[in-house]
Amino acid sequence: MENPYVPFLMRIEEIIVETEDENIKTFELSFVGKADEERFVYTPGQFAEISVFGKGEAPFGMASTPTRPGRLAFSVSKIGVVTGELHRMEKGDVVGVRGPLGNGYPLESFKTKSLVLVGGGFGFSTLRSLTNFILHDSSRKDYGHLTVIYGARRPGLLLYKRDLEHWRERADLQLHLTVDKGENGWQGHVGFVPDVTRAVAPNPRNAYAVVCGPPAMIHFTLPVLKELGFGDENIFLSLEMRMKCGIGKCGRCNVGSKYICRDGPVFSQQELSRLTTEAHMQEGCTGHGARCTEKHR
Amino acid sequence: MVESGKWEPKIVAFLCNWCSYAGADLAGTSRIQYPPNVRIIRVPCSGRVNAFFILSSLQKGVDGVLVSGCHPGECHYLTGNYSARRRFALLKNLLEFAGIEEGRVQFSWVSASEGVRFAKLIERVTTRIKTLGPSKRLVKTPDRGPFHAAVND
Amino acid sequence: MRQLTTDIRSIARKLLQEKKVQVVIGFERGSMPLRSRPCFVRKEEDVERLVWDGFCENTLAAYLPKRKEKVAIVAKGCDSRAVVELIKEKQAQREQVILIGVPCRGMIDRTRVEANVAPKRILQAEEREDVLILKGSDFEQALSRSDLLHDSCKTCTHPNPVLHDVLAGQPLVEKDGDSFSDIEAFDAMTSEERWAYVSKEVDKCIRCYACRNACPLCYCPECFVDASLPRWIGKSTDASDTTIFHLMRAYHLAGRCVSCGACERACPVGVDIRKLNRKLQKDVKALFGYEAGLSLDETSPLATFRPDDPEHFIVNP
Amino acid sequence: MSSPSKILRKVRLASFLERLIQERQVFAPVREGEVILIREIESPSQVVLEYPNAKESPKSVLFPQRETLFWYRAEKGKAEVDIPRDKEQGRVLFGIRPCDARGLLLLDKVFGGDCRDPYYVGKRANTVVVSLGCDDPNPSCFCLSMGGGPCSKEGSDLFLLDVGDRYVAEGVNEKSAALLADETFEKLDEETAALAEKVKRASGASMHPVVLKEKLVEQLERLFNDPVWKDLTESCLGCGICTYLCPTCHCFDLCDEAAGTTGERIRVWDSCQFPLFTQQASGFNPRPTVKERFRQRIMHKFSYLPETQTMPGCVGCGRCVTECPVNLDIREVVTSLSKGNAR
Repeated sequence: MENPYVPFLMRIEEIIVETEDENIKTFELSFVGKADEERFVYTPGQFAEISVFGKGEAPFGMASTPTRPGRLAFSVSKIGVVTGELHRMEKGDVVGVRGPLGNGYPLESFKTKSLVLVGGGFGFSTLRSLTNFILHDSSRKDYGHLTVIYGARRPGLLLYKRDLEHWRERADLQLHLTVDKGENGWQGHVGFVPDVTRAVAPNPRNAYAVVCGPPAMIHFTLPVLKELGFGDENIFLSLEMRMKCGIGKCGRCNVGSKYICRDGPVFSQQELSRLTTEAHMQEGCTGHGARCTEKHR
Repeated sequence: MVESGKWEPKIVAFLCNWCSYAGADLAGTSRIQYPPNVRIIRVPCSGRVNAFFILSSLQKGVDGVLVSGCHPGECHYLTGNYSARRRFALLKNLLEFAGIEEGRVQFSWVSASEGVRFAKLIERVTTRIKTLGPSKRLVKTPDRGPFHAAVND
Repeated sequence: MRQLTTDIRSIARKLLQEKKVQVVIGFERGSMPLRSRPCFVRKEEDVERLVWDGFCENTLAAYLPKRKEKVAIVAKGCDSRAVVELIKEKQAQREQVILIGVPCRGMIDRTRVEANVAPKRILQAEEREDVLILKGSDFEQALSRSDLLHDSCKTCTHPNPVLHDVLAGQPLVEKDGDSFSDIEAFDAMTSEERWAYVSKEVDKCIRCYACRNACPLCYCPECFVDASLPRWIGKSTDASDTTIFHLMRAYHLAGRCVSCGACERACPVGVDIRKLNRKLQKDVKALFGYEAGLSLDETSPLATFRPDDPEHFIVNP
Repeated sequence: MSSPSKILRKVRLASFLERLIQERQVFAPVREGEVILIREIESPSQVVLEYPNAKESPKSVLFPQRETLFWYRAEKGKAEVDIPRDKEQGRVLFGIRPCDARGLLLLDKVFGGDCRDPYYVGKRANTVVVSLGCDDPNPSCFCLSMGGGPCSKEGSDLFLLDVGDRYVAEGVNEKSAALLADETFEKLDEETAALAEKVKRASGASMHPVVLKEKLVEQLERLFNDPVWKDLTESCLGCGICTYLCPTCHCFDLCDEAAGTTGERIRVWDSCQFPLFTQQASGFNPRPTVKERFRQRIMHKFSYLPETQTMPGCVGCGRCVTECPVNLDIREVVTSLSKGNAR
């Protein structure tokens, strides 16, 4: 019987330090087993559980595009036990990977439509995968106008700087970068992502919006998109919940009758509104994102 | 560790940086012989020794734990060893009450000038633990399936 | 018992009327025979829910840490001692808490009652002085109350609240000091026997943490069990990890535990939890002459020291 | 498809169990101290069948509190993984109550489905469930209100009913055929059959219908943000008793235990009542207090599972009612919610 809990092995080929505070690194992994590579067919927006043997597992969205075979890329922010160990690893080290997990972005319904990708901070990795996928020669013609709005706190915290250069030179992509606090030499926007989205005012006709980032950013971006005329069925979100098994069994990421890991992480705003109001908590609107490990009160 | 086939206990010693560690250092520089079974871990003060250090050591298969600090009144931080003394009194009683053999966990005061006394202390602690034999209680014995052989390398 | 119920209700009504407190934490009748449970009364008309009987076994002080509102707690002797410790440890201010003291004749252990009449089903229980009258569909039986008490209540030496703002009922005659004879007997066994006993008890534990969550003095926001940097012990019911959990929880309560017995009453699988706590309680009394929760101005034993503290255990080569 | 009912005399039960123990692992209720638990037995004398219900549910046999998913050895640049194999020798869950058997039904759905859990499904496939009907339910039992019943055969392979000096054995499916073939079973006579019907009818009577469940699912949706939850959960201590003793609770955690270069990934029970269950690395916790966590347990059992698994996540065994240290009674909670008002 197929065992969904046992990871296959991948080797670290390249490590790119993405941010000036060295808190986020992107790991390029290659498949140790050929058979695993053939089986690993994924779409942008899906994620995988990375195993650091002895420390545990953690979920990461694929930052690489499926159009580039043989390699998977994951951006890892150094924040806990597993990520701490990953940041200590070097080229040639081996990790376990389980996946692809989750549903990924609905590429079929995106076809022939314009796309507005709104990303913030660390949540941009799956949007990078989606952008590179769409820009690839084999699929660019299937999609309409592409607008990417990506923000971070400071210029030094923007991920994938090389991609951003390539994208800036592309004519068929409107790139808007923003930072909360500008610095000298910074030409992009200065301001929060929701305000920049309102300024850019992408045309909602025949268009889908995809929002991925910290709950607070989602919470303030959604009303802007609705203001601009994007309907609930045209806005997609990638939700963030604590995950462990990734296959809808362990109960951790259960919101309403859905499991974020298996039925998501990508949901349309329409699907979310049908779930219990707890689903909206995912958009950070609990008001008190309590840093609270209160054991019983 | 077991060269001559005879079991040699592994003992962990938490020595306070200002007195006991200096005492051990003095024993070394004065070429005083004492049993090699002790792995010394330097801590700022005996007051810094968290009960988990002791219990985690026993859990990982260490055969004995020694905690040594400055004599009361000589603590570099003035009261570190005073509060440690109260804690260790209770902890030692609790562990022995729960069934950890008397002598597995020992506490002492050694000052920076007591190199000879440090060596005698280690001598005494090691023989005491040798009489107790390998530590079996509290040890976490993981079953590693086919990789079991590599467990204690 | 009935007089105490009416006393508590009138005190609670007055406190709520005069807006002295926003909530009165007391006991109400449970949903099953032989059960009373905590209840939170905020409105005057709900005061009628408050009752007092031999099954008010929860330690209501567990609801005090981190609570912002002004609160009245119906407090037995052990509850009041727990509140004293909580106030000393800055988990609540004295003026924030109004203690409705209730001298306590000891709470009844329902598993002992049920074992006494098993397999017959108890539908109703009534207390009269020192007798508990049990009624079932086809039987009626009277049992002597004092044999059915919880272990913690049998050795209790402080039935009268040490701290209270108002007292319901009359203070009781207090027995002399707790002899810890059970602890001495256990201490007399060999270390193999003691280890075998502790291992057998720990083997029952399913790590549900009811003992920790029911304990009024276990209020750490992040318990060492949940810590991951470093991860002190494993999350499974492995014997070594679980033994360390119970040892360290008892050790973290040294000089603080008021021996209310809430941990043992909450445990679903009957682990003898208090044996470790009572050993520490005995040692703290013997070594430092301190008993937890008796006075607001006596510093906790591990928060202070004396130059001439005992050091018989120090190895002197 | 179910084989004809037979009789098993109580005097011959020991010899039947003796034979069973030779070829399989037999788990049955045994007394340990004052507590009845489901444990593997070496001899029939250990079995206790006059018992309201075990303290822990038999889910721990198929979904144990600690289970090794795989062992590994990992060094610089290479790693190996190995998966433990389950014992071929089958298991028998003997003498468990109908509510617990029904609990296994829900676990089958959760661990089965499209992405199957090989550990649970593997064990469940070679396990025969022999359930024992209830003739004297506890005051805390409410299986009738949850779609089950003291004589329900759901989730069971062989159903025994105590009719005095013998049991009436009904084979529910072909898995019980091998057991029923044992020579200790005798043909069912008319008189015993009639007696069995009488006992079945009487068994439900003593259990007063407790829980109004009809309009529950819609009420729960509407009441999600209702302040009633604050009052309902204020006394909850946030411990894990209700989820760990529950026959249908199945949430778990995955973690590694390692020493040196070798280690293992284990699965351990977890509870939605614990704060770390949903605590995110950023510090944000969508369910920061006891209110949200208690609500999740009720919503998951009575709203989400009926929608995704077509049966509620509660079989009415009453363990969380009797064992809750503050007597938070799920029947009262569900009843008041389906009426749409506070307790």
